[in-house]
Amino acid sequence: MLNFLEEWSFFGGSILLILIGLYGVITRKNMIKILISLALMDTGVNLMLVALGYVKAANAPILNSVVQTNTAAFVDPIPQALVLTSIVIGTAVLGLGLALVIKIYDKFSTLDISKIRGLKW
Amino acid sequence: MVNLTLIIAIPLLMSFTMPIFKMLNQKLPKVIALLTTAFNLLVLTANFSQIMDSAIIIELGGWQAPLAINLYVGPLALLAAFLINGSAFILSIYNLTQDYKFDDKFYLLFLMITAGASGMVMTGDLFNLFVFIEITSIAAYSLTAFAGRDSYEASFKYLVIGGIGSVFMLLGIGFTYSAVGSLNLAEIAASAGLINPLLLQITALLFLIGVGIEAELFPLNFWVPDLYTEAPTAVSGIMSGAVSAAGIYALARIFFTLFPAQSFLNYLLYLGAITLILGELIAYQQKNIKRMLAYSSLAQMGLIVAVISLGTEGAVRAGLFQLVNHSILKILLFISAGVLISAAGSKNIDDLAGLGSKKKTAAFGFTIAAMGILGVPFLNGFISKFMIISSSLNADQFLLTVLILLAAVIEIAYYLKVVQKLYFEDLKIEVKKTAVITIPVVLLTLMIFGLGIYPQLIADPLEKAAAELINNGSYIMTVLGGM
Amino acid sequence: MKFRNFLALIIVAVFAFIIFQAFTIVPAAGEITINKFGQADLSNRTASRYINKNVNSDSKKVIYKESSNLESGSANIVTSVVANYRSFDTLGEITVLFLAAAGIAIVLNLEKSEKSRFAAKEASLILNTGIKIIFPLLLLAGAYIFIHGHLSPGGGFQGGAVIATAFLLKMLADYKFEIKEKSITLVESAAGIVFVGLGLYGLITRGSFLENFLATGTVGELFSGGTIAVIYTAIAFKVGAELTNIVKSLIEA
Amino acid sequence: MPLISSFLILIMLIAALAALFFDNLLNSIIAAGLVSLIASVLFYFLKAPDVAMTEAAIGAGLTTAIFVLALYKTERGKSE
Repeated sequence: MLNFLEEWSFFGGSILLILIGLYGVITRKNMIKILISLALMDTGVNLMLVALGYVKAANAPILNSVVQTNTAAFVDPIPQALVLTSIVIGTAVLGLGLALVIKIYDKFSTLDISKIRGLKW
Repeated sequence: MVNLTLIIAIPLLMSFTMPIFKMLNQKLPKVIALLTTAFNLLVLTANFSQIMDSAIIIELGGWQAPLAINLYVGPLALLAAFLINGSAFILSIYNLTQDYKFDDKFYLLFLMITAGASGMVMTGDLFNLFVFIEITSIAAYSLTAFAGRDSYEASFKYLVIGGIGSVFMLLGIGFTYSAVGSLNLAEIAASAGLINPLLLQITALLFLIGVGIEAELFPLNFWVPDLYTEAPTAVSGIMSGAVSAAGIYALARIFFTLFPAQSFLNYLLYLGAITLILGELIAYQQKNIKRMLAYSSLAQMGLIVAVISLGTEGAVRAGLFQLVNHSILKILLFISAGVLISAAGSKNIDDLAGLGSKKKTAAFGFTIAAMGILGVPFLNGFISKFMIISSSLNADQFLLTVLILLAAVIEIAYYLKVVQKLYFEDLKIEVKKTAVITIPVVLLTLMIFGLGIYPQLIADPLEKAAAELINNGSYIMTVLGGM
Repeated sequence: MKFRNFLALIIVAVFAFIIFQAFTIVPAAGEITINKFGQADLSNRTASRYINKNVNSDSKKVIYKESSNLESGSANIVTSVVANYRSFDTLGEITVLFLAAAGIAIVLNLEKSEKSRFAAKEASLILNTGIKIIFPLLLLAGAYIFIHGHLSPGGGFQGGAVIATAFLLKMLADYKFEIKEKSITLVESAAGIVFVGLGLYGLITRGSFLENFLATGTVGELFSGGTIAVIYTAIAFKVGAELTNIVKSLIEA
Repeated sequence: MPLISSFLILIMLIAALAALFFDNLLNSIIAAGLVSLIASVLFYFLKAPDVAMTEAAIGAGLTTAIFVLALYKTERGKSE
C-alpha cells in the first residue's frame, strides 16, 4: 500500500490535475473559470515534470555546507529549470487572458461565454 | 559570414529598446522595425552559400553542441527563415503607411513574432522550440487584440486553445526527456529507434496537439478564421505568411527528423486532406472577404501538410515550394484585401463591387495573387500545383489527387467571384481614402512572376531542403559529429 | 448542456487512457521508456554533465568552497542551468513576460473606458503603518533572494516576484501611491538591454552568444559564478518591473 | 512520508475539483490558490526548493492576486 502510494501518488495526482483542468476548460462557461482550469493544467504538468526528475533519497541540486561535493546523489536539475520557465510563461498567459476577459466584460457585461457572440465553442 | 544568432538577438534588443525609441521620436519605431527585418535578410543572405554547402551549427553560451542549446541552420531552416523574415520585411514596408495607436508596442510585438518564428525554425533544442512557440503565440494573442472591438474574443479563443496546446507539448517534452535523457533534437532523433513504440506514439500525439495549433491543422484550427478576420491586416499577413510556415516547419521537424515513421505520416496525410477539403468548402460559402481568405489559408495549410507527408522527395519538394508560394500570395491577398476593405468600409464581398476601377493597385494585386493561387500558367502557383499533382500521382495516391483537383475547382469558383465583383460590376458605394501600397504590391508581383517564369531560382535550395528533411541521418551526424 | 458535459467526460477519459498507458509500459530488452517515480537515472542524462560541471572541461571533483575556476561557478545547480547552460531559454522566457506586459497594456488601454483604480480609499492606521514597515522589508528580501540566487534556492524570478508583490501591496493599500509608467518602462528596457548586451558582448569577445566572460571564482563564495550574478540581477529587475507593470495595468484598468 | 504527500495530493485534487464546481467565483479563485500552494509544498518534497519558491511567489501569490483583481474589475465590481 505504502509502496503503491509512493510510486503512483505524484504521477497519478499530476495527471489527474491536468485532466481536471482539461475537463474544466471544455465544460465551464465562465471565462474566469476557464482560465482557472488552464492554471490547474499548468500546475499539473509542472508537477509532472519535476516528479519525472525525482531520485529517491537524493539531495536537492544545491551544493552547500552539508552536501559538499558533486559525488553525492542529486535529483535532476534540468526539469526544475524547465519548470521555472514554464511557471513564468503560464503566469504571462493568464495575465493576458484576464486582461482580455476584463475588456470582453466591458462590452457584454457578462462572463458567460454562451452569451457572447463569437465565443461559442 | 555573420553569426546567425543575430537574427534573434538583434530583434530582441530592438524590441527591448522600442519604448525608448518611441520617447526619442514618434516615427522611429516603424523605421526601426523595417531596418531590423532588412538587417535579418542581409544576415541570412550573407550565410546563404555557406549553408547550401553544409549546415551551420551555432553553439549558444559556448557549450558543446549536443549538451546545451544549439541552433541548427540547414537548407530547410534557411528557406523557412527567408520566408519569415521576407514576409516581415514586406509587411514592414506596408506598415510604413499605417498608423497604429501604441505603435511602439505594436512594432515590438511585430518584431518578436518574427524573431519567435525564426527561432522556431532555427533551434536545435526541444524545450527551446517550446519557448519560441510561446513567444510567437503570446505576440500573436496581443497583436490580434490590436484591432479592438471584436478582436478580443478571437484573441481569447486563441489564447485558451494555445494554452491547452502548450500544456500537452510540455508533457511530451517531459516524457521525451525522461526516456532519452536529453533535450537536443539530434540526440533524441538518434535514440528514437530505441524508444518503446507505444510511448513513441503517445509522445507524437502530444507533440501533434502542441505544434498542430501553430500549423493550423484540423481539428485544432477553429480559432484561425476569427483571428484572421478580426486582426489588423499586417497581423493576418504575418500569421498566414510566417507563423504558419514556422508551424509547418516544426511539424516536419518533429515527424521527419525526430520520430520518423510512415504510420505517423499517414495520419498527418489524412488530417491534411480533411483540412484541405473542409477549408475549401467553408471558404466557398463565406460572404466576408477576410474570412474567405482565412479558410482558403487553412485549406492551403492542409494541402501542404498532406503533400509533405507523402514522404517522397518529389512530394516534399512540391510541398515546400507550395509553402513559399502560399506565403507570397497570401500576404499580397491580405494587404490588397485590407486596402479594398478600408476603401469600401466593409468586409462584405458584395460591397466591394466595382472597386477595380477606383483602387487599381489593390485590385490588381488581389487579382494577380488570386490567379497565382488558382495556378494560372507563368505564375508561381502553376508550377507548384503541377509538382504537387504529379508527385501525388507518382505516390499512387489517386484519392488525394482527386481531392486536390476538386479543391482547385472550388478555389476557382470563389476567387473568380471576387475578381468578377471587383471589375465587372458597377460601383455602388462611396470610396474612402486608403493607404498607398504600391511598393509591396510591385515587389510581391515581381516575385510571383519571377518564380513562375524562372522556377530554377529556388530549385537548388528546395532540393537540398527536401533532402535534409527526408534523410535525418545527416542532421544527426552534423550535430553529434564530434561525439 | 448535459450533452456537452458528457462529451467532455469522454474526451477526458480518452486522454486519461492514452496518457496513463505511458506509465504502464513494460519495456522490452534494449528499449527505453519513462523512468519510474524516484528512479530517474541521471548518469546517462545531460543533467549529469551539468551537475559535474564538465560540459566543456574534463570531469573532476567539485568541492564546496574549495574548487575554483570551474566552467560554471554556481553552487546552486538549478541556477547554473537557468542562467548559464540554458540561459537562452531564460532570455526567451523574460521576453514572453515582456510581451505579455505589453499586450496587457494594449488590451486595457486601446479603447478607453471609465477607469476606476482598485485600492483602499481610506486606509486604516494599522494598514498604513503596516505597509510602511513591510514594503522596504519585502524589497530587501527580494534583493537578498536574487543576489544569493547562485548559492541558495531562489534567484531572479523569485526575487522579482517578491519585489512585484511589494509594489502590489503598496498600490492596494495606498490610494495615492503611483509608479510612473515611464520609470517602469525604463527599468524594463534597461534590464532587457543589459541581458542581450551581455550576450552580444560574449559573442564578440568569446565567439558565442551569452558565453560567460567573467572569472567564475570559488564555488559557494558570494562573488562567484561569472556572469550568472549579473544575469540574475538583470532578470530580477526585468521580472520585477514586468510583473509590477502587469499588476499596475490590472489595478488601473 | 508517502502518506503525507498522498494526503496533500488528495486535498489538492479535491481543491481543484472545488475550484471548478464552486458557484462563487471568489471561492473558486481561492481554491485554485490552494492548489498552487499545495503544489509548492509538493515541489519542496520533490527536492526542488527553487521551483517551490517560484510556485509560492508567482503561482500561489501573484496569480491569485491578479485573478482577484480581474474578478473585482468584472462581476464583483459592477454589481455591488
